[in-house]
Amino acid sequence: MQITTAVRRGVLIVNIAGELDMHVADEFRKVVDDALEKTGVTNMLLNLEGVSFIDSSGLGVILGRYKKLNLLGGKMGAVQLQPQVERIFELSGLLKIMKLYATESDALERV
Amino acid sequence: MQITTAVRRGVLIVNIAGELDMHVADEFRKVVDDALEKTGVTNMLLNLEGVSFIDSSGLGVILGRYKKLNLLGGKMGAVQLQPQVERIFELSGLLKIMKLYATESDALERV
Amino acid sequence: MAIKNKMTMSFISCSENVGIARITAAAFAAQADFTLSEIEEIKVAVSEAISNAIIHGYGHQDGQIQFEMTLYEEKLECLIIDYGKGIADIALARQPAFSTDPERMGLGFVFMESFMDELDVKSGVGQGTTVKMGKMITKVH
Amino acid sequence: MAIKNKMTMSFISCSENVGIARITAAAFAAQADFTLSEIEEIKVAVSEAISNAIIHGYGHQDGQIQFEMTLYEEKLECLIIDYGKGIADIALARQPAFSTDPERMGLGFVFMESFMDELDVKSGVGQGTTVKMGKMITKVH
Ligand SMILES: Nc1ncnc2c1ncn2[C@@H]1O[C@H](COP(=O)(O)OP(=O)(O)O)[C@@H](O)[C@H]1O
Ligand SMILES: Nc1ncnc2c1ncn2[C@@H]1O[C@H](COP(=O)(O)OP(=O)(O)O)[C@@H](O)[C@H]1O
Repeated sequence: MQITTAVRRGVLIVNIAGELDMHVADEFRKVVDDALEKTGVTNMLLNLEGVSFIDSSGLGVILGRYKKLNLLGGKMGAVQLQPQVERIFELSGLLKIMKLYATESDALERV
Repeated sequence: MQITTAVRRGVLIVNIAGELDMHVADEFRKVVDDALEKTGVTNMLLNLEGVSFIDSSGLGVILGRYKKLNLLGGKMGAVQLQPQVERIFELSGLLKIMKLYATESDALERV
Repeated sequence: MAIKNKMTMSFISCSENVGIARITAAAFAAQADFTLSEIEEIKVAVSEAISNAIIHGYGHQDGQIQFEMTLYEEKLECLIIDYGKGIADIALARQPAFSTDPERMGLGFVFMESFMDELDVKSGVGQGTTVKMGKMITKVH
Repeated sequence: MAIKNKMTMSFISCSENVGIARITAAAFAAQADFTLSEIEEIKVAVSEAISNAIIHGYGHQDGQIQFEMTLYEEKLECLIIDYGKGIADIALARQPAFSTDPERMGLGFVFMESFMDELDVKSGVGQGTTVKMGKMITKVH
């Protein structure tokens, strides 16, 4: 897994590539939590273009970050989901609480 | 494995994609031998652009076709080898008897 | 049912092996007439069952996991076996959103059930867990 | 030498499984600090050893093959075991261009030797063959 973070227009953009399973879940959580703490930002956008696989362990970390931001009044969205990843999001019910956007700039304009 | 054959300028062009190991060796042999018989052509050019893996079983079939054509006075060449495939060709000594070309048209001009 | 192919893997319960087993499962499934999206489904189901063995069965401690794949004419069967702590109440464990770990979503069995055609769980406390999943091969594409 | 990871596969001797084992070997090797070209080398060596078990060990008849991978700090070890017909003269069999099959090139052992750092063959006529190969992990990239 590769993960990079950046802040644009007050939103933490998290770019992940690889397979989001239990093996990488801890590192993913750590990197995102560190970045949230360091930047003090409360809105987050996941770019999942490079994520070719996700299971319930990967979803769990995403939901955990969502809950954390929610407590702080922040929002979370995701862009560029591959079809199999979107299907997992849908099945899990995560789409009821989290918005999907087509592109990063699209998301930044609407968040 | 996918394999297609065509005749251009009196040369049988064989296009292979996939992993050339013992599992596909028999089919590869059969398709090529059928095409040689049907067309009566004695010069052959292998386009290996789509071959991501080859081992001694794959090489064996290629050498077998070379020997067959050689008896008929024909020639054999190959184009567009991926680096790992070229390395196997080199190690096996096959490059001493078979020419490599950069592109199909290049090969057709020189054969 | 005649067996067309069979492969058994056995590995230590570390998280690296979830991905390796998943890749092997995809390669094994690819010899049958599954669509790409069906292979993705098999990968998720296998990933959930093996992750459960590591997380719940062995509590992230050292243990051995066995993963069997059998290909029949009309279906693929996967068996995931651990010799860990076992499940006290299988019906409860299989309920959506149920998890004994507050950090987890309780979706593992939901995904296994959604993505496979058959799911059978056998378990005994202190004796480990065996998850059997079957996916039918539909030859209509 | 402490074991970092270990995986054992056992499968029937059909040619489909050569590719599946190769993919698994590549995924297993990828967790170590191997370059892509080193992983290609491992794939070829594993492919040769397993093909030999199917072709020579079992003469294309039904049999069982065991494939073990062990990752140590400084090397990857692969064991390929068959319970087939065995090799009468190992030194002769390992010679370049030697093959008991006129259709084959006799390059299997040559490739195993070229692409791995260690090769050890144990065999008994009627008792099967065990090929052990090691590849060192050089941390210099
Ligand atoms: N292999 C196993 N060994 C022991 N307990 C298990 C095993 N698999 C599942 N369980 C139990 O079943 C519960 C539900 O599993 P699951 O639906 O996969 O959700 P989750 O993994 O998110 O907890 C787990 O929380 C655990 O208590
Ligand atoms: N697993 C095996 N069981 C029995 N014989 C084997 C086995 N592996 C190799 N051999 C013998 O060693 C010879 C040389 O093997 P190899 O170098 O791989 O070349 P090839 O496979 O092209 O014959 C084979 O022809 C065969 O007689």
